[in-house]
Amino acid sequence: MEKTPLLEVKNLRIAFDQYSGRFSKNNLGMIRDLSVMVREGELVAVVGPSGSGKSLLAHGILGILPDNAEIEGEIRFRGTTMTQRCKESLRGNEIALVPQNLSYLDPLLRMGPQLRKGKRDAKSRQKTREILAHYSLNEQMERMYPFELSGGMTRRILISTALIDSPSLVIADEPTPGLDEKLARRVMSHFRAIADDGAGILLITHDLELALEVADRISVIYAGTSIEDAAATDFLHEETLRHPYTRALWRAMPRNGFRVENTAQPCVAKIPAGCPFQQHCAAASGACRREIPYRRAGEGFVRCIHTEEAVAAT
Amino acid sequence: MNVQAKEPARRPNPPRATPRFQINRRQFALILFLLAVLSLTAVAIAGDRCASIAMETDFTQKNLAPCLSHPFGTDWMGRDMLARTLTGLSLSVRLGLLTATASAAIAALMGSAAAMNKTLDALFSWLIDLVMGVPHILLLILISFACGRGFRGVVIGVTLSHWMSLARVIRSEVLQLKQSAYVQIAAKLGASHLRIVLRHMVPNLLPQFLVGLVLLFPHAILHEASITFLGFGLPPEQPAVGIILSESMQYLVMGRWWLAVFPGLLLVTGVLLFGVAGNCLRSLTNPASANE
Amino acid sequence: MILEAKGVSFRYPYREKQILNRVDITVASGERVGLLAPSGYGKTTLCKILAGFEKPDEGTLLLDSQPLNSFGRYCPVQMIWQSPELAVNPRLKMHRILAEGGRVNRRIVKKLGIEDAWLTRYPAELSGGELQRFCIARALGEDTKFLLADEITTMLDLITQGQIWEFLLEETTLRNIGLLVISHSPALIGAVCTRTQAL
Amino acid sequence: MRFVAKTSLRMALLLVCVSILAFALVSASPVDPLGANVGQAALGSMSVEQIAKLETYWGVNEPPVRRYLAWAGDFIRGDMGISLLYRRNVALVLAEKASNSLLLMLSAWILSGALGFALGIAAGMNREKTADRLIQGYCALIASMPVFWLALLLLTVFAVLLRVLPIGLSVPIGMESAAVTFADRLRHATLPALTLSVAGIANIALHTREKVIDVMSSDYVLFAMARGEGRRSILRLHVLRNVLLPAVTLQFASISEVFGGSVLVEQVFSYPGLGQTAVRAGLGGDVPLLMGITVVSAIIVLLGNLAANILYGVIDPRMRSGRERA
Repeated sequence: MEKTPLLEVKNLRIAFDQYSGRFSKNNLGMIRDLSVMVREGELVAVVGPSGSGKSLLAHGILGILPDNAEIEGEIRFRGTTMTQRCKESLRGNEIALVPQNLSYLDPLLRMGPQLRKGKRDAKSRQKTREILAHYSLNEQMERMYPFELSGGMTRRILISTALIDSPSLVIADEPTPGLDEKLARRVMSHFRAIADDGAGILLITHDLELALEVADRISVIYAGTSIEDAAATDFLHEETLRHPYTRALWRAMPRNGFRVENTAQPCVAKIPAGCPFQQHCAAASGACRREIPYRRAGEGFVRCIHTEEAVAAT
Repeated sequence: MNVQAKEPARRPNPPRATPRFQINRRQFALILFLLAVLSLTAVAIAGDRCASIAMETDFTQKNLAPCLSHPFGTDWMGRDMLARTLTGLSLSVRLGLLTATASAAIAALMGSAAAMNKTLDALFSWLIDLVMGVPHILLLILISFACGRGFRGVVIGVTLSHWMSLARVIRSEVLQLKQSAYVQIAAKLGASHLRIVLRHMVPNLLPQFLVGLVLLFPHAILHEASITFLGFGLPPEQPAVGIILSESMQYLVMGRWWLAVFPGLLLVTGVLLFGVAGNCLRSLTNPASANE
Repeated sequence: MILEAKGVSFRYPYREKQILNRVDITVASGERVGLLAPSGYGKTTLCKILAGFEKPDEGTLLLDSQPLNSFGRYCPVQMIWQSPELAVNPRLKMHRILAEGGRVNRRIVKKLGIEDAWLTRYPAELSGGELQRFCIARALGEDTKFLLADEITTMLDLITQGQIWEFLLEETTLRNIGLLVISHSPALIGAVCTRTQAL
Repeated sequence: MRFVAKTSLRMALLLVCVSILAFALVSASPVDPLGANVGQAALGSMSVEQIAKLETYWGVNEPPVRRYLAWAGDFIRGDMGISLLYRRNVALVLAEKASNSLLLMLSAWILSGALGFALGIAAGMNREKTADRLIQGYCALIASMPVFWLALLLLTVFAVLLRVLPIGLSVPIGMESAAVTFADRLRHATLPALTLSVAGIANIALHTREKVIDVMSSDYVLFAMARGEGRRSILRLHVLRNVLLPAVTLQFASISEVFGGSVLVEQVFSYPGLGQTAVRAGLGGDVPLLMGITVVSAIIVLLGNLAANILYGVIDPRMRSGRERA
């Protein structure tokens, strides 16, 4: 009934050792409890406020976290648990990353070899030409250095870097910051097209409005914790959303009236136990301070004890 | 610490070291810094105290290899090499203090002046290129020659030939600060010139300047020793490390290796200590890991 | 009061591209003007010129028919920058950064949702959204007559965005401050501004 | 092309300024050229006319500006004056000494550059591991060591204790210059060149290490890892590419250091090169020779800087197009 799960992330936790005072250190959990799933041909957007640890999710899946990071939880690809070695063998062929901006390209390497990762064989050359043609970029592009690219070209090139490997999972990390609306929409449509061709896409963004236009499902993160996973269609009405933070997010969208309430995330060192949103939630009670499971609700998931489904279950 | 990272969130920057050593790294740096400063002070004082012993000649005790009563041996006039070396090193440390401080002061002045005015800036970069155009040692020889050699020549030479790189750092730092949004905003918010300098410029420059100053010491000391070794620096009657090593040359062939090895070793240790102190200071004031 | 720029042209030294070419713009007190243009059209540069950070190559900039620098040291036209991280001195604690704006009204601090605990922290310990609140509070000193908002919420999540705009609408109406809003989001400008101008 | 011409012009102007500076310095010297070269005793026994004749020869009574112009005019015509110590034309003395030094400096420059670069790469790629710590320790030690002391140590070990290499000079003592073979010269240059190389490695290695670490922590290497590139591919494709240019540039800019080191090393090994001659000229008050050496070494240093600037300006694609646009 459902398409096969391509990527499953369960109860992911990523923490850092960092200096908190001039001479003392502590361990900070940037991602506390994150779960997300991507199926084949599906475009899932992971949406959350700034500083909710979204980019770390991408780095965690690809195994490129810095040395002082600790990672716990389970990441499965096509049903098998991914070890660091497994990540290393999968990245760059089964799983590809679309980076944020130009700084992710080697400034002294021409685009052709850069796209092919230095390979020189005829097959990779052919593939490069095909992909450039697909994004209506001409062959002269191969001779260019990154700094010579214009804004629109850059976006297409960054996406091309991922497609050269024909991956089955594409992770896009904030692919549209600072772009004007027209260009951002076009980038999003490229991702939709890739998903329609059968690959799974994990889109990491803070732009909910843009994500809603192309995504199949939205996974909402707050203070490093997954709080809701819902179909994009659930965002048509406030009532079909389950978590109070998601609802606040919905009300804040310009098209839904731009109404706002204080939802500032607690500082990472001071996130309360239980629901991270309890400080701003009208319905918060003592029970919210206990551990709250991420449970199935309709087509998606939610981490709240106040939703109707949850109430009905108890 | 920078936990609620800026958007676009990327890898949190500092610290990148391996976790094993991290717990104590900061404290370790502080302790090391204090130790280095302490031992250098000790050398400076000890050397001053042994100045008279260093000059004592005793021909019954000449050319002794290292032994218990003379750990560094004695020279052809029976002078105790440990005392001579300590006195020499103490002189080096104090000379280094004097010249490095003077040089750093020049650097601060030149660097900030260049950052404030375009004409001065052109002049400044020309001057740097000019001074760097002559090989360092040759410049020292020329200045020493101009001053008729001796103590004055060394001090002036070392002072005038070490300010360039720090001045460049200060210049670019001041330029960057001047361009920075927060300094410009402060001006629009009505802050006076003095207030901007005191509140925004100085606190940002001071750590850089101090680190630069401490890291000037080793260079100053080494160049003082070198120029003295060549015969342009301090007069031969002075127990300076350069003199000691220069004198040792003629006895090396006779196998009196201790005359060169120990004094040099002590000098290297002293210079290393300054380097350690500077690097510790740098890691303590490093903006990438400071203030959190 | 009226803030007006007439025939403003600008290009950065050593760069060929003319960033601004004879641009006219007027903002009156109490007005909220939206400036809508794609990236790279010199919106930020225009903002910097209006706030006196840059001098135009040609054209004039007048506030009530007088040059901007005739209003004393505190500039009555204040700009809020796109990235708050760059707009604050990383070595100052937040309460001192706030104090840079002179006497900042308690009401403003409260309304912006600035928590007391934030005041004793350094900028690196706050998120972009939190920092931006400080920058806004700082720019709203007693003598501020015009406020220029250059993409001030682009990098922020929807809820923080909404909060900030709600506050700005209320405050500028209360004090009859003229507001220039720069954004590439038509939805935002439509929701906030009384008038739009294209560049 | 215009860039190269502009840079060259600047270097030429700098050279003129260097010569003025050097001339000002030697002119300011209280060392009396007559006293230093003829000797006080000889001077005392001379007649007033003789002294006056010598004074005109040394140009004692002329204003410094006139003296400088006269010197510069001669210099451009290829006449650098007569060395007081060697009683020969300065140009000839310099040519002979420079040929000795060239062997020394060039081999040390290339060796230290290549080794330093390799060590820097090794250290940067193995950051915080044993190899890195060893290399860093070595560099810190060498950087804290006076070059002449290192020379003394090597001399003691290899020439005095082990007796495998000669103590000094560029040729065996007492041998006819015709009988000196290239192998002899090589043997005598080995220790000084080794000392210079060992000392020169630290700077380039530390600099390269910093650059490698910068590159390795850059977004584009992170992305390369995300694309499944292995360490070898990252080294070949990204690290070498981004590190080589700054390293070569630094090496060209550090010719001044090599020269400075050679002055000290030649002194220790009594190697008759430019460096030792500079010391003798300085100690002996040989103004024409000192001026000659200063200008020649400034030419070498400035050519190095020129090469560094051109390398950066011509090779780096970003600089290239930045200039075209400017």
